[in-house]
Formats: sequence, C-alpha cells, structure tokens
Amino acid sequence: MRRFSKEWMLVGVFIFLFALMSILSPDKFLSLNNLQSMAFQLPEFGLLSLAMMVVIVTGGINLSLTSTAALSGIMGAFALSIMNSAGFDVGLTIAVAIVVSVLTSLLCGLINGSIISYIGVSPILVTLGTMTLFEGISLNFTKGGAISGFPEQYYWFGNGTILQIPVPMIIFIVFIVLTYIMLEHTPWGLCVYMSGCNPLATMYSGINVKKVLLKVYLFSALLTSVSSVIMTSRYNSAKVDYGSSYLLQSITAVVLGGTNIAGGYGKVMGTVTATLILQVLSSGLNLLGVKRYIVDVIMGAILILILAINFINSNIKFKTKNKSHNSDSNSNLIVSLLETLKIAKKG
Amino acid sequence: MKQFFKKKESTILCVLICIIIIITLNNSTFLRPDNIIDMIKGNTVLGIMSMGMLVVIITGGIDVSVGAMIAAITVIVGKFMVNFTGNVLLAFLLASLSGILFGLINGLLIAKLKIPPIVTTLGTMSIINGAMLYYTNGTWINDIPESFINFGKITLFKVPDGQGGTIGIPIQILFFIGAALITWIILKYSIIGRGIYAIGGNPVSAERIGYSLDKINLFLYSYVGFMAGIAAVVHTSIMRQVDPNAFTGFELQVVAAVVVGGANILGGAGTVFGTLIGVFLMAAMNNGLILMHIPVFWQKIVLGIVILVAVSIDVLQRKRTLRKLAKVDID
Amino acid sequence: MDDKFVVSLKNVSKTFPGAKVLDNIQLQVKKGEVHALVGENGAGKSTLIKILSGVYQPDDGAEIIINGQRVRELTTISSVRQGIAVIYQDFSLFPNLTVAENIAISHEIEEGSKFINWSKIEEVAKKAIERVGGTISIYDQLGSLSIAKQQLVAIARALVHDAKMIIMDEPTSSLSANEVKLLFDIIRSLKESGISVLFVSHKLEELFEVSERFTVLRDGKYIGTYNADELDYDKLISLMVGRKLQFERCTGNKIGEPLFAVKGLSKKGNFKDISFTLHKGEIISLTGLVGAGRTEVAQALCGITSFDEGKIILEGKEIKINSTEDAVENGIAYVPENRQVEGLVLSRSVEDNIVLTVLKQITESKLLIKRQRKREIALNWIKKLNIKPSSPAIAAQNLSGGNQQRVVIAKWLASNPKILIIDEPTNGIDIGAKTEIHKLLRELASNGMGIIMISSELPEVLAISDRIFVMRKGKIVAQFKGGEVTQEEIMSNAILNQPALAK
Amino acid sequence: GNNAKTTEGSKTDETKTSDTKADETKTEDKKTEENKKYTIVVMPKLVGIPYFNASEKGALQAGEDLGVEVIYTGPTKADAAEQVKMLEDLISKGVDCIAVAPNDPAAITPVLKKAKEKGILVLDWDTPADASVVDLSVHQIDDAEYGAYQWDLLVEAMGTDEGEYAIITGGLSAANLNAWIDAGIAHAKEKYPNLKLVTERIPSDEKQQVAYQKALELIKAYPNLKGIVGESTPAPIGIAQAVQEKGLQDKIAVVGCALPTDSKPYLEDGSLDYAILWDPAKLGYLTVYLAKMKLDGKSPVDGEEIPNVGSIRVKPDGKTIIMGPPVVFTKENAGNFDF
Ligand SMILES: Nc1ncnc2c1ncn2[C@@H]1O[C@H](COP(=O)(O)OP(=O)(O)OP(=O)(O)O)[C@@H](O)[C@H]1O
Ligand SMILES: Nc1ncnc2c1ncn2[C@@H]1O[C@H](COP(=O)(O)OP(=O)(O)OP(=O)(O)O)[C@@H](O)[C@H]1O
Ligand SMILES: [Mg+2]
Ligand SMILES: [Mg+2]
Repeated sequence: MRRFSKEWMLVGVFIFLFALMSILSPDKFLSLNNLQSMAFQLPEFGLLSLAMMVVIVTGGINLSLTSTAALSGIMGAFALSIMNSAGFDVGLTIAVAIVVSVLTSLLCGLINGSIISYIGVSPILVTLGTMTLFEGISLNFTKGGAISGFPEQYYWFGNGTILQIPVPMIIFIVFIVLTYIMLEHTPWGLCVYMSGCNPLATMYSGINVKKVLLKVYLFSALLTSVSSVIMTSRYNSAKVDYGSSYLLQSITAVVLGGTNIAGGYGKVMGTVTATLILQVLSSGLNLLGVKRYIVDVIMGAILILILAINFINSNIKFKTKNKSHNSDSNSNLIVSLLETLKIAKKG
Repeated sequence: MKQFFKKKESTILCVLICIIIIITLNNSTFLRPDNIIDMIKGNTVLGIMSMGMLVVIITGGIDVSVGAMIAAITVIVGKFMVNFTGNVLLAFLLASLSGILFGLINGLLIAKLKIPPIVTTLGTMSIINGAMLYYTNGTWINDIPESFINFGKITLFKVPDGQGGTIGIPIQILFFIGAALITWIILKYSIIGRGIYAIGGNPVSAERIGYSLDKINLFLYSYVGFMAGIAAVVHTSIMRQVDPNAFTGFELQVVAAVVVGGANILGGAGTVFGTLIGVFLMAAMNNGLILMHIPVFWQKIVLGIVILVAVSIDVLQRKRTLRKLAKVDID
Repeated sequence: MDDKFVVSLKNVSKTFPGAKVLDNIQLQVKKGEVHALVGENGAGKSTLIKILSGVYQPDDGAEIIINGQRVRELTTISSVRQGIAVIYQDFSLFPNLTVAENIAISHEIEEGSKFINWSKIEEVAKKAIERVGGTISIYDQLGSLSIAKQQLVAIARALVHDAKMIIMDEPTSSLSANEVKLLFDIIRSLKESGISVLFVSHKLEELFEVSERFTVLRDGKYIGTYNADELDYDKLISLMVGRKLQFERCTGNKIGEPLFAVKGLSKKGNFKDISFTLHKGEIISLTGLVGAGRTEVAQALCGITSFDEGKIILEGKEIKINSTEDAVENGIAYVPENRQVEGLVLSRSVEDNIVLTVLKQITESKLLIKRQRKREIALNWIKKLNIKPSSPAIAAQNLSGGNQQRVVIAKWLASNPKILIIDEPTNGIDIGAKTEIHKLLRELASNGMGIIMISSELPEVLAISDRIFVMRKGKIVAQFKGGEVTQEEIMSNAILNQPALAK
Repeated sequence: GNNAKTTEGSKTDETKTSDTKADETKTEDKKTEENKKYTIVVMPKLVGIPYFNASEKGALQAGEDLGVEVIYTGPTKADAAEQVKMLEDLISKGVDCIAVAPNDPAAITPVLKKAKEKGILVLDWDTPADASVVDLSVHQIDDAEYGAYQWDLLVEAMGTDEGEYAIITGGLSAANLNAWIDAGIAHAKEKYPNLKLVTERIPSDEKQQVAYQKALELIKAYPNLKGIVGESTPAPIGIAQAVQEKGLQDKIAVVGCALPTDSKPYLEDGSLDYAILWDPAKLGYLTVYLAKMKLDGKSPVDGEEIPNVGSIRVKPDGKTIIMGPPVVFTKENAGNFDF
C-alpha cells in the first residue's frame, strides 16, 4: 500500500493546487481558453519527462534528451521544407517528415543505448558526450538558424483540436497509456524494473539485460521524437535550442513524480501527475502575474516540500504501525526515527 | 590503492596527452607558457568548483546548485564591495560564509529529510537563482572598487612567455592550486576524507564503524558551498564585473569535468588528480579547437566524439584487464 | 552485578513494523569463553547481534550490562569503545577501499584522531592479516578479492580492536577447511588471552569443535543456555527446530541415459580440461577448496562468462552457450552462490523474482503479462517449497536467508530445467532447511533432472551425491562414487599436490 | 530611483492579485469609467539582462505617461518554447495588445496567430516576427544598416580596410545577431574586399567570461588579427578585457554592441573602440507608445515626432517602424548615459 500512497499524495497536491488557482483567479484559470492552452503546453514537456523517466528507472539518466529532440525535429523539418517546396503531396510530405523525425531520434537512442549497454559506459558519461555531439550535428546542419516553411497541414499536430481537445494532448494520452502498458504490463517492463534494481541478478536469470536496456533507450527516443514532432508543429519551425530548458525540468518532474533516481522504481502515473503539477503552477502563477523569478522560487520550494511531505508521511505511517515492507534505506530510516522517538520520549 | 587508481586514470591521461600532441602539432602556440597560463586562468573557477563537486560525487551525491550558488555569491559580494569596502579579505570571508550557509541548507535537507541530493539541489538551485534574479533583475554590478580589481591583477613570479617576454602567474591560479591541495589533503589524510570514500562504497557499513552520515553530509555540502564562495570571488577578480546570469548551465560543465576525470557517479571512487585531468581535458579541447582553426560548427561534434571515445576506451580497457585477470592459478 | 560476564542481556525484545523479531531474549557471555548462538534461519541471531553492536536499538525494558556496567544506550561507536567487535554476516566492508584501510579505518576512528597516519594504518593492517594467516596484499582493493578473502579481511578487522568480545556472525560460511582451521586457532588464542567470542554458525560440527556454551533461539524466543557437555548433536537440533533431524545419505536413483556432457573445457586463468558426463536423475558434486575454480566452470556452463576451448553436449548434440538466455533456452539453470547479489532482486517482490525465468509462460500472445497466471505460478512454488512468509507480494529482502534461497530455487524450478547447477546451495542455511533442500534436490533428480552441485561442505556432498568430482587449482583431480569415499579422502585430494588414488 | 519604481510596480501587481473581490470590482469600475485602460504586454526575449531591463524602464515609463497598464514579462531563458508558453498564458489572461521580441520568429507565429484570432493587437519589437502576423513592427534600427555601420566603424578603428578580423557572437542561433552579422559580412564583401574574416562567428553563450576566453584564444590562433566584432552586449566587454590584459589596445580594434555603463572602463583605455547601440529605454517607450496609438485606431506616419523618443521612420509597407540611427558610445560620451 505504501507504494501507492506516494503517487496518490501527488494527485492530492495537484488537486489542491488546481483548486487554489481556481479560487485565486476563477474567471481566468478555469476558462476554457486557459484549460485548453495548458493542454497545449503540457504534452511536449510531458512526453520528454516520460522519456527521461524510463531511463531513470534503469538507474541511468539521459542528458542528451533535449538535443535528441532538437536534432530529430531539425531532420524532420528539413524533410518537410524540402519536400514542401519541391511540391510533393502534402500527406506524403508529412508522413515522410514524421518518419524521418522518428528514425533520427531512434538512431540517437541506438547510439546512446548501444554504448551504454554493450560497451558498458555509465549513462551520464555517454549522454554527456552525445548531448554535445547531437547539438554539434544540429548546429552543423542549421548553422544555428531555424528551419521553417512547413505545409499548413502540419500545423495540426501541435495546434489542432478535436472536440475542443488539443491534438497534442490526445497524442500525449495515447503515449501515456502506451508507456504505462509497456512498463507495467509487459515482460519487457518487468525486466526494466528488475534490472533497474539489480542488473546482475536479472542477467543471471536468463534475461538479456543488454537488450532490455537498449530497448529502453530506443523507447525513450521514440517518446522524444513524438515530443519533437509536437514541438516543431507548435513552433512551426525547428532550431537547435528549442526546448533546451526542458532538460533539468524533466529530471525535476521525474523525481517529483516519485521515481527513484537510483533506478528500480518509478510509475507513469507519478511522472504524469508531476508534470501536471508543474504546468498548473506555471500557468496559474503566470495568470496571477507573479514574476517569473518568483515562479522559479516557488517551483523549487514545492519540489523540496513535496519530498519532505513524503518523508514525514512515511513516518506517520510508521507511528501507526501499519504493516509495510520497506526498502533497506527506509528501514534504516525507521531505525533512526525510532531512536529520535525514543529520545523524545525520554526528554 | 595507488596502483588501482593510477590505472583508472591512466586512460584518460593518455587521451589528454594525445589531444595535447595533436593540438601542438597543428599549432605550437598551444604549449606556449602564456597560452597555458591563460587557459588555466580561464578555467580556475571550473577547477575550484570541480574540487567541491568531486567530494560529493565520491559519496554518491551530486550538487547541481553550484552554478546558482556562485552566481548568488558574486552578487552578494559585489553588492557588499560596492556599498561598503573593497577589502579583499572581507570579500573572501563574506563569500565563504555565504557559501557555507547555502551549503548547510543543502546539507541539512539531505541529511535530515533524506531527500536525494539531486532533488534537493535541483530545488535549491531554482530557489537561489530565482531569488537572486528577483533581487538583481539581472543587472550587472559595474563599480567594483579599484582595490579589489588591483588584487585580481596581481601576478607572481615571472616566467618566460615563449615569445621573448615574460609573463606572471596570475594570483587566481594560486587559489585553484590551493583548492586542489586542500581537497587532496582532506581526501587522503583526514578521517572524514576516508569517511567520504567509505560512504560512497558502503554507507551502511560506514555507519556501523562509527561514521555519522548526517555529519559527513553537512560537512560535504558546506564544503561545496565554501568552494563556491572562493570560486565566486576568484571569478569576480577575473571579470571585474558581476553578471548575475554568468553561471547558467555551469553545473553540467562541472559534473562533466569530474566524471570525465574518472570519478564514479555512483560513488566510491574519484581522485583530485583525475579531476584535474578532467578539467584540463575540457579546457584543452575548448582552447585547442580554436587554435587548430576548426570551424565553429564542427567544434561540438569533435568535443562530443572525443568524450565518447575517451570514456569508451577507458571502459573497454578496464574490461580487458578484468577479463585477462587470472582467477585461479592453474598448475 | 555479576562480574563474570562480559556481556549480559536480559529482556531484550525487538519489534520491526509488523513483526516482533526478538521476544524477551537473554544472553550471557562469560569472560574468555566461546559462546555459540544458534537457531534456525530467521530465529533472530543477526538481529540480536545488531542490538549488541548498536546498529539497532532494542524495545523499551531491555537490560544491557557490559563489563558489569549497565548501559543505557548503545551506539555503533560506543559499542566499539566498550570493546565489542563484530564480524557481520554481510561483512560490512568497503569494496572501493584497500584491504589496509578496511582493516584499520575503524581503529583510527575509535581512537578519535582527525587525520590519518598511513604508516600506522599499514602496520596495523599487516599485523592483522598476518594473524589470520592470509596471503592477501594489504594494498589490494577489497572489491577485487574473492568472497573468501574478503571474509578473512572482515575477521582481521575485528582482531584489530582491543576487543573484550568478538562477535562472529557466520564467519565460516565461505571459508575453506584450511581457513576454518586457522580461524579456530585464532579463536583459541583469543580465548587464552581472555577475550570472549560469540559465534554464529549453521555448521554444527564447527560449533561443537570450539564452543563451550550454547544459547539457543527459536522464532525470536529464548530457549535456553547450555554447556557443551550437556548437549549432543541430536539434542541441539531438537532444541533449535523442535524436532529431530539428521543428514541421512539418500540412496541414488536409477540413473538414466547421458544428459549433458562437458569435454575439455578450458579457460585461461580459470580452469583447464574439465570433462564429465551428467546422466538423467543423477546428482554430481563439484567439491574442493574455495577458489578451486568451481564457480568459474559453472558460470561458463550457463553463459555468464565465456570459455576458450571445449565442447558442451546436451542430449547428444553440441550446443553453443553465449549468454544466460541461451542457457535458459537449453534448460540449464544456475543457482548462484551469492543469492543477495546474483540470485535475487532484493527490493522486488517474491512473485516478480520467481516469474523472471518464465516470462513467456505468463504472457498472453507474447505481449502482455497475465497477472493471474503470474500469481498462480508464484503461489504454486511458494507452497511447493514452503516459503515463508507465504505472501507473494512481500519484498525478497524481508525474507530470512533460508527462505531467500528457496525463492532462488523456486525461480529456477519454475523454468522446468533439464539441468540444475547449484552453487553452495546451503551456504548460511540452517540445518532444518538444509535437509529440506537436500530432499528437494533428491526428489528433483528422481524426476529425471540432472543436478550439478558445487559445495565445500563435505557432509553434504557425501550425503546426496551419486558421483563426486574434486577440483584443485582449476582442474578435476579426482573422481569418486558417492557412498564409497570418506571426508578425509576428499580432503586429501583437494589439498594435496600429488595425484589421488581414484577409486 | 528607477529600481524603486520597479519594485513598486510589482508590489501593486501583487496586491492586486491577492486582493479581494471588492477591489477588483473597483478596478473594473474604473475601467468602465475611463473606458480605455488598455493592458499592453511587452515581452522581451528574456528578462533579467541589462539590455532588456533598460527597455523595461522605458516601457513602464510610457505606461505611466499614457495611462495604460503595461505588463513587462518574459522567460528567464532565451528559449522559444518558454516564450510560447508564456504568450499562451497571457492570451488566456485576456490582454489588449501583445508586443513581443521573439527569440525565434517562426516559433511564435502559431501563437501570435492565435492571439490575433482572439482579437489581440500584435506587435513585434527589437527583433522582427513573421511579418504576416504582426500589425506593427517596431525596429530600433534597420538590420542591414546597423550591420553595415558596425563594419564601417570596425574599419575606422582598425585604421585600414584590409587585414584579418573575427566575430564573437552571443549565440549561434540568435536570429537578430545573425542578421546583423550577415549584413555586415555582405557589406564588407562589397566595400572592403580585402577585409578577411578568419573563421566562422564564435559563440559566447551570452557570457562575458566565455567571450573573454574565446578572444584570448582567437588572438593566439590568429596572430595577425586586427579587429574583433562582438555582438550581444556581454561579448564586446569580454573581448575588450582580453585585449586590455594582453596590452593589445593599439593592435586590435574592438567594436560591437554594448551598453555604455558596462563598457566605460574599456572605452577609456581604448581596449574597446566603439560600442554601438541605441537607447533600449527609448525602444521600450516607443513600443508602448505605438501600441497605444494603434489601439486608439491611429497609425504612425513617416517622420512623426514621438515624445521622449524623437522622430521615427516608417517604411513604405506602413507597418515597419524604425526608431532611428544607433548611438555610438565612445570614451568621450559614455559617461552621459545611465544604462
Ligand atoms: N529490518 C527488518 N524489518 C523487518 N523484519 C526484519 C528486519 N530485519 C530482519 N527481519 C526479520 O527478523 C527475523 C530475524 O532475522 P535475522 O536476520 O536476525 O535471522 P538470523 O537468525 O540471523 O537468520 P539467518 O541464519 O538466516 O541469518 C527474520 O524473520 C527477518 O525476516
Ligand atoms: N579479481 C580477482 N583478483 C584476484 N583473484 C581473484 C579475483 N577474483 C577471484 N579471485 C580468486 O579466484 C579464485 C576463484 O574464486 P571462486 O570463489 O570463484 O572459486 P570457486 O572454486 O568457485 O570457489 P567457491 O565456489 O567454493 O566459492 C579465488 O581464489 C579468488 O581469490
Ligand atoms: Mg543471520
Ligand atoms: Mg565459488
């Protein structure tokens, strides 16, 4: 039960913040307009956070996330603008562009994944290298400029709506469900979690851990490419630094979502809720006209606060002697807590 | 141990030497004393901060708030100097104190609330940076007192600059050397230093033999803050102006230098020597690419590939020695 | 207070969330005695030790008297200062530090110095290593040592302290006969110099060899303290488990046709010229000293490491095994010797651990996991192997050693292997569980499975093997039929350098 | 004095947001009373850099003078994605006019279109957005002219129109910097064919420290270097510092766009020859002024005299406004400015 509570507490925080913002600026925050615009903004970042999460669950990290997204967007954008100006059929152009985007991203994922799993270099080092490398390639292709000149119809992916629901949101939901199923309902997902906890024992059990890991980076790359398609469509262009500020933000969202930074634990629901929280905060505070810097301060404080609440929460649980199965560190924690409780009692 | 760590750093050292040779063959200016001195001076802030980052990384932690801390401290010290005095000693004192204070906050959160270091410092990064920018609105501080600027211009013993003239060693480099030395002594000769390695290797056992994780964490993150303070003053003494935005994205550079230098991001391993190699590798790459006249659009590609190749060779090398290692002595 | 006792514990209880692990325990260790603490897996021995060493705090009401003085609160450091040194079951060493540092660091801390005196560290470490008779270089990194050597280091570390009592939690679990002998010599010399030893082991012969008094725990409860002469083997067992148990030689089954053969397997620096044939329904043992290269052979056979030369033949056909995946596909299962690291994903549930080898069986149309099927399989094996607690959702790390081992075995049996390679199957497992595992192995063999058991524990080897291979320095040096050989014969082959008289 | 004003402004902002309904109705009443208290958003590429701080002052001043509410806000990083998000939130908030300095023109086209659909007046300032979506385009200067002017001054400072020079820019992907540089290079190709650019423009991440280091490296990599152009405000300062340290004031000419207060110490000893910029405060003022004018249904005309700004030029398309020629800051006049 304890494991669920972390995620549900986040949901609680989300509801609280949502309600708070609604009360503070009822006419604006709850307007269809604002809800829609939040739903337009969330997906690109949400997808990147999911992409980061699957990697963090294996105990890795992907610093090349945003530069992969940029490179993939730029390649897709090239395809779009070249074929568009050459007068190809629009449907074909868009299809080719998306395929190019996805393939570029998968290639990036393949490079990351194979060096990490088959050579065995630690993820932070590999992605540090590829982050620079992909950015360099993007720069070399674009010379720093933006690629634009897309067909009108491409605009739809990032800006269209179906029954008032933004298209990117629909895409996002599809991929949330896909990621959820992949991680929590397939053998591959089980292997991801198992090897995130203990790759050696997983390998000893006859699982090809390297393949599992490679697939994680490929899956992460897939999510990245979807995000990049949405971004290029929303910004109607592609450029080397689009979304560069998402890198640390996505790590923030993932850890806020309860994922263990050391690997082995992390739920789709947690990460998605965390991105929702960040979105509501940023839009809500913007609507209230709070200075951007103060928004940063509040975000940082919320991050620490939520994790602190998590900590206190698990302590209260302990006091009421709920049956729980703690991880090693938690049991240490409980021991130390016991001590403090004891001291408190004596004193 | 000596042998083991030497082995761990030897690959990256070889890569550094190769790069130096390649650059020098292309442009002999690279090894000219004035270039070397400029290069080190330009990277003192990175170097000093890497020493702080090294100790946390050895314990398996990380501090991504370093950029925000340095920026905030440059502002604090800058404002102080503009409004009160350009006394160098006071500047260092104030900087160290504010750095230690920032670090203590990180340390307390990590030790007492058991929030993972990366999360804590992501949070404090955002808070410190936001608060500092709210306060300054990004405005530069220009009127740094003359006395402090003069301090920044001090050079020590002249050495030939390779062009017939002489060049002095800038005072900033001394601080870099000092930071490296102190860190080395702490890691090598102090009980707490061994505790840092012990925690990185096996935190549960470290507690069992009597180390207090909380105390060490408090010390560690304060130490990082202290280094940030020193780095901030050194930076201001070089730039003579304070730009509150000068350190965005700096944390990644620091982490990069430390991990490329062979420190294990999971904790347990890392040396001052290795980190120095990491810093020099980054510095040499940045410097050398321009000296070699490599077009700017290729520079990141080259840098990325060098990092990938360096770390891959390192791992392959270690794997091979491990495979060759005889486990059983057969008659 | 009674000055006879170094340590006297009374009314010690310990409650973990959800479980009372110790219930009113008492323990009194006399000065200069070797005191055995015995009990089945999960009886609470390690927990009691952790209380003594200050790692855990007991529940209220406990009375702890050390050296005649009542102690209010024990912390790790005050425990060391009171003269209690511990060799933990999991060693508690630092893999990233050198042997010298591992041995001497805690000494320095205890002395309260702020800086390190390297020459002193080396001196202290050297002395300690000499004392345990090791040939270990103090400059080696601990992580690069074998488990056996690490254990020696852990022992050496405990000796450094100016201890009044040394607690050893299963110190012999991965030591070879020679090293055990050495350890006992050390224990005797400690005793002579007035130092008490609290000794935990599941190897009863060892206990009787050195211990003077026994304290028996069962299910967290205190059963009693006995002098060695009051006890014999059977009585001790019945006190521990509440019933009678004994290693009985299980007679061999009808042995079927050849199942699996290894021909001329060699790997530089690991093993050489390994050849043997395993038949259906047969249990063969690979025995020898720790470090003879048995684990290396097993790992090569199941794709964890590679080999340079040789053939592996399964049911008459040569097979290639390049990965653990290949091994599983060919029906080869390997239960590794270090279950905490290699055998289990400790923080995941028992269920997840068990189904890891049978992912195909629990997926529907190769895509999604069928939760119900997964649960069924797990429950089935939990029941079959009597794993306790029987909840499939509990994390593996919360099980005691013996039950953890059962989970590993369950995982492999679930995959329905043709060949089971099992490395030190009963290492750190209590006598009751041991016999059950032996029975289980026998039963599996009688159903036609071929079993290769790697074990350093000779009584066990003698009890269940059909054939016994002795390895020494990477080679098979002797081969015996089960039941036709004595411990002494095997030992002499494992140790000596002259060719053995094979029967 | 100005700082105090900003804090004051934000304070009123905050009180308003946290105020009770009564207050809000009061403001609303006021609004109907005056009937035309416009809300104008002025969004820079990013907040918290000196240049855009200066323009904030001007914009807020104009708001005060003209009786309109000016919201000056922008992302904390020069990231197009962040800018789009903020624009979306502001559209939800409901404003009368958005004037934006795009980090990337193409990226904000969709969101600007959305704004127009909602009936919001759309302007660009500082950096042009997609011409088809804006109602007015406020330029401090004509990009091509500005680039050419910088290169002319470079040649003047070098004292010769032949020799090697290099460029250090803020970032490779900054559209307006690229436009100036491209214009400058094109101009040089025509007018000074013997001027040789030694390497591609070098990025400095908008940091003085990086520009300083890159300049040192350039000086060594190209020993015959006679001039360096620095684009983006921190760059010329960093370059000048490098030149000063190496004592090359007389050998290497440095020009670029920089704020006068920052560049003063370097202008004084000649390590920085010319800083060329306009008054960002005026640009902010002009933007708000024109926005108000447009909201009132009027259009600016060529040569019109704007209070506190001066006369402006209007391009033939009727919607591109140019504030006027840049100011050149030198050792003599740098002290007269306060930005
Ligand atoms: N931190 C903990 N939280 C909950 N239960 C625990 C914890 N540590 C141990 N236990 C439980 O306490 C019981 C006693 O464990 P302990 O390790 O003391 O047994 P042991 O006698 O040393 O067994 P073994 O011989 O297998 O080592 C076991 O049932 C175990 O599952
Ligand atoms: N990295 C290493 N460096 C040096 N020696 C090593 C290393 N790893 C293992 N050894 C040595 O190799 C030998 C083989 O160890 P291992 O425990 O695998 O043998 P084994 O015959 O399987 O023993 P057992 O199964 O009884 O534990 C040991 O002597 C060990 O000390
Ligand atoms: Mg135990
Ligand atoms: Mg072995």
